[in-house]
Amino acid sequence: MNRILKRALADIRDNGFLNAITVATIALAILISSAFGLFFINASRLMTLWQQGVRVMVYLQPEFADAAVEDLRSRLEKLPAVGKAVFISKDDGMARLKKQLKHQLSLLSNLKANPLPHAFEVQLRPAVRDWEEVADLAAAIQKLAGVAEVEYGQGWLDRFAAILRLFKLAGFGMCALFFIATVFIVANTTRLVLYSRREEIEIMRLVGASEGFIRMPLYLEGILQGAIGGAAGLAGLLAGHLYLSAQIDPGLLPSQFEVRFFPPALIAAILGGSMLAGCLGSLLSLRQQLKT
Amino acid sequence: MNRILKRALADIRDNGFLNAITVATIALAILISSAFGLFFINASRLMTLWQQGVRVMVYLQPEFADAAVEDLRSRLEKLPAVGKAVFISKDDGMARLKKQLKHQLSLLSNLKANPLPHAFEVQLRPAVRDWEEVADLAAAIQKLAGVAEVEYGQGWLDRFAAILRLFKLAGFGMCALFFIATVFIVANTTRLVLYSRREEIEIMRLVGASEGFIRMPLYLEGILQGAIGGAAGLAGLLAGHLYLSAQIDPGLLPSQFEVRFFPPALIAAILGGSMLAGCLGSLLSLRQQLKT
Amino acid sequence: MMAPPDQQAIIRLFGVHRRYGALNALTDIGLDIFQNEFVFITGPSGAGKSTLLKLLYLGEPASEGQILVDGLNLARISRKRIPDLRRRFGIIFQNYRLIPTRTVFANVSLVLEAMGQKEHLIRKKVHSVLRTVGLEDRDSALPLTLSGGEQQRVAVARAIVGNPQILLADEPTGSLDPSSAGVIMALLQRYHRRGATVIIATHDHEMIGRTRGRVIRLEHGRLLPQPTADTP
Amino acid sequence: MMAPPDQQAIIRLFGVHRRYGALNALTDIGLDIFQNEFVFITGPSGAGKSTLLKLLYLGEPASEGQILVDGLNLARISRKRIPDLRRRFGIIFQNYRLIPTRTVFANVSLVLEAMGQKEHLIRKKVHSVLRTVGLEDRDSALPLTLSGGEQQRVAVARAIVGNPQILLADEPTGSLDPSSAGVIMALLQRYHRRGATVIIATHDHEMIGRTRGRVIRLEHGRLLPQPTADTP
Ligand SMILES: Nc1ncnc2c1ncn2[C@@H]1O[C@H](COP(=O)(O)OP(=O)(O)OP(=O)(O)O)[C@@H](O)[C@H]1O
Ligand SMILES: Nc1ncnc2c1ncn2[C@@H]1O[C@H](COP(=O)(O)OP(=O)(O)OP(=O)(O)O)[C@@H](O)[C@H]1O
Ligand SMILES: [Mg+2]
Ligand SMILES: [Mg+2]
Repeated sequence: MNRILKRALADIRDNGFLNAITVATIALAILISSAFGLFFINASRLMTLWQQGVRVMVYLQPEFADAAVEDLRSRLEKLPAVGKAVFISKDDGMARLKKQLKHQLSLLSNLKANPLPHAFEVQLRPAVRDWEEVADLAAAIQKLAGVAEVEYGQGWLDRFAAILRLFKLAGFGMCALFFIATVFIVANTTRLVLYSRREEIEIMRLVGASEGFIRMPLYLEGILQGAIGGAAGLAGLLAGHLYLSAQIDPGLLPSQFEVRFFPPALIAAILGGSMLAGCLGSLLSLRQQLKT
Repeated sequence: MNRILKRALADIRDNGFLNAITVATIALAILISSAFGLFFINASRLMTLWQQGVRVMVYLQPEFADAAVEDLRSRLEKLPAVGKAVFISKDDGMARLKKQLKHQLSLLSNLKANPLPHAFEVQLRPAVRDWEEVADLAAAIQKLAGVAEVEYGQGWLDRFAAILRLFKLAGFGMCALFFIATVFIVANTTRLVLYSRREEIEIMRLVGASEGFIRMPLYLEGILQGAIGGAAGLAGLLAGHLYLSAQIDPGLLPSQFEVRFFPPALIAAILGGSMLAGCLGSLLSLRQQLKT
Repeated sequence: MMAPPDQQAIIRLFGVHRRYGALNALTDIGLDIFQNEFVFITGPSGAGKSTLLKLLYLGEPASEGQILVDGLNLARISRKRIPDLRRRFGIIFQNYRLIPTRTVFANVSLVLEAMGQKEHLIRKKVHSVLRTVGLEDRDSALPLTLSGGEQQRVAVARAIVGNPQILLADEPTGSLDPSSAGVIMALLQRYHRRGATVIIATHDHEMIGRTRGRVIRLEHGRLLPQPTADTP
Repeated sequence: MMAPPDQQAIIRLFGVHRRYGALNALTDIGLDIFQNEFVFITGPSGAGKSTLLKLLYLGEPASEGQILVDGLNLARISRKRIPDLRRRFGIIFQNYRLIPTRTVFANVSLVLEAMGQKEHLIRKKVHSVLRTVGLEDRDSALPLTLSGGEQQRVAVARAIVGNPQILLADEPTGSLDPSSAGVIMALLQRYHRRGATVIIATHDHEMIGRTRGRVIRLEHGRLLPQPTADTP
């Protein structure tokens, strides 16, 4: 193994130009596909967060006793999907309504008593992703004692959810496409390199080198190139990411949201993919050369 | 010229493998960068349309005479930013309000008379893109006789606009990055190919061929490869686009919206870029070979 | 040096043909080459000398006929055994076939590395063989920076460094001046005396005249009837 | 064939050196070669024969000294004029340097195409020159499918097809059997009689002996004092 590594390194040194080009191509290909991946991941996290910003309003029965409020709150907050439940008394509700209906205030001026019910505004946990989960939650809340009605999902949010689904669909499709294309580009590059070295490989075969002896260092080289190119691509992306994140006015984004880089596991996966792609190209190329 | 083309074609035939790999790499690189471009263009068109879906509500003064409605409508519709103005009488308004306040209906049950004003719902022209234009329009409407108040831009839409701006910023940046990376990948591939053909080029120089004689067919070859690869990449994208567009449930999208392919000018620009990239790689490679 | 009948044939060809499309490079070759023979293959340009050598190390397959090398039937050998076969040979190719991106040292040591020999042994052997061909001071040069004759000597060094059983030399002195050629021929003869079988394809009638060995003549891909054997 | 003093020197070297790092491939070469001379350059392997030829067609620059070719000072020539210079030469390279991806025909016609000649003329000339070297039926073969001697003959064909003023031949018959070599030498002599200057680097003393011409000897990069000129 040590010997193979040594030969691979000597080979990289002897073929400087080819290696530089290969690594640069891998870096660029990884950069663009993972730039999209990163963009997509952040955008969809942002949108999910938005969707989670959806409150579920729980209206209580008119005869609900003020004393039971704390009890209901704790029962709400015990539900797994619920993050926080904020009590909104009938007076708070009226204040909000007045703000909301500022052009129809005359409506409210004739009222003698406040006809609004008490309510809870329920915020969801970040883990809640699907509309169906929200619906399930609403059904569960509906069954609690003292609850008159549960309201969630305004019209625009429904529309938003549909678009989010579409966005995610296209995004996942494109992520897959991009990574496949990257693998092919990297593999093509390695094939080109080994094509330009086919005479050398042929000579090694003629002097009695076994396939393993010939291929192992080349595979290792492909893996090293994939690792270096992939790391360079990711480093470039990280730099761009840090620069751009610093440019973003934090006021534009929901406060819970921060633009994030890939988690370590994904970074490892990308590097692994890039190493595999480098090796794959060598494999295809050497197979092809054997056939002719 | 005819001769150069002939030599370029003969050369493509004689170097089948190299050409196939080059064209495939160009096709893939163009495919991924223009896939992102297309995605971005459609997504941002969709979001713009959404933003444009924003209505401007125009509340009229209580003493506004029913007879003057048509006059005001025509004055509204003469404003350049306005697409259509829909009259909403105080009764229509009450009906909408009842639907909106279904949990607070008791509020409305005590009303003796309808206290709501007449209103116009103003829809904007598709050309209106910016938030500022909407604000300008609102100011203009405010000045019209009989208008009590103009309302637009609910909170969530403001937030949405900010995110849209961010999305567009990231999107344009990435489009640029992707196309630059594509140019480099294509150029790298051409360089690799000419590297593996440097002996041949050296021989041509030694037998007295001028630089022009050597280079012209190679440049032309790069251009042809760029054209074919670019066209193949775009064709693949178009196929994917048609397939995916057919998959999308039209109910999910605003009715005015249809997923579109690139306009012809952009297609031409992408092909041009890809041809240029193919040629650029040859140029760099031949320059470099002269130096050594 | 007609081999005595009790000696073992290390290479046997039976009715071997090699065709390239319509072109018959070799036609119906039947031939035995014995252990420790010294054989010249000669004939005009395009006669099939190099092709005949290529068939022996499976540089190309025969179109028809049987070839046995040290008992191995080349038509039946599995792809995995080919390196084994080739290690029995040391080959000096007509166009040298040195690896242009590797130094002289690396080109020669490649053979021993492929055999899995120890690094310090490799270094010793390679330096010794480079000294024999007169290139001890060019070990770190790239092949393309060498003169034609120097490249040819590197090819000779690579062929003998692994101490092969059979040496195939395709025009091994074509680029050499008479005195260097003499040195190389002396080297090949010494190698032969150590027990190896040596097969040389050459045009150089002078060299053939000066050296003891069986002469096989090819013309248009056919063996010419052998002249009376010139026994040592 | 020492040139008469009134004849014009087409190639002149003054104090030319060529160094590769510490290695002196050529040292202080002063030499005149006259129009229509037939010159042999000889010397042992690594003496600097190929290097000397390379300097003439600017395959490499001299490290020091002046070289004039037909009045052109090679040290001062602009990059754009180099193709012009090279078209005065027909060159047979020691390692042939054929383009492996192009057919024999395309390899030879390249020279004429680069000169901008008409297609039908090119076809006629190439076929005629391939006939002269005995390869008329291999015009659509790729170089690597040719035997060594056949490749060398393609190289000869390519060198003469453009009808150059000066022919540089580096070991032009090294891979050829005596009879093919004779054909090629006769060709070069015919070419010389048509008025060209011919410079041949070779080890083949037999060939030198058989042919009239000036012999220039190199050793370790230095010119040896010329023996008494063997005038025709
Ligand atoms: N791969 C190939 N494809 C087609 N023809 C070939 C191939 N290899 C050899 N030939 C032809 O077979 C014939 C014999 O070739 P070979 O190389 O054996 O000749 P040779 O005797 O070695 O000649 P030389 O002395 O010139 O090296 C030649 O005519 C050659 O053109
Ligand atoms: N590019 C180069 N870099 C370093 N050394 C070189 C280079 N080219 C030639 N040499 C060295 O210069 C010397 C002369 O080489 P040259 O090719 O001129 O020899 P030659 O007389 O043609 O020999 P041969 O008969 O073997 O072809 C040799 O020792 C060679 O190794
Ligand atoms: Mg041969
Ligand atoms: Mg030489």
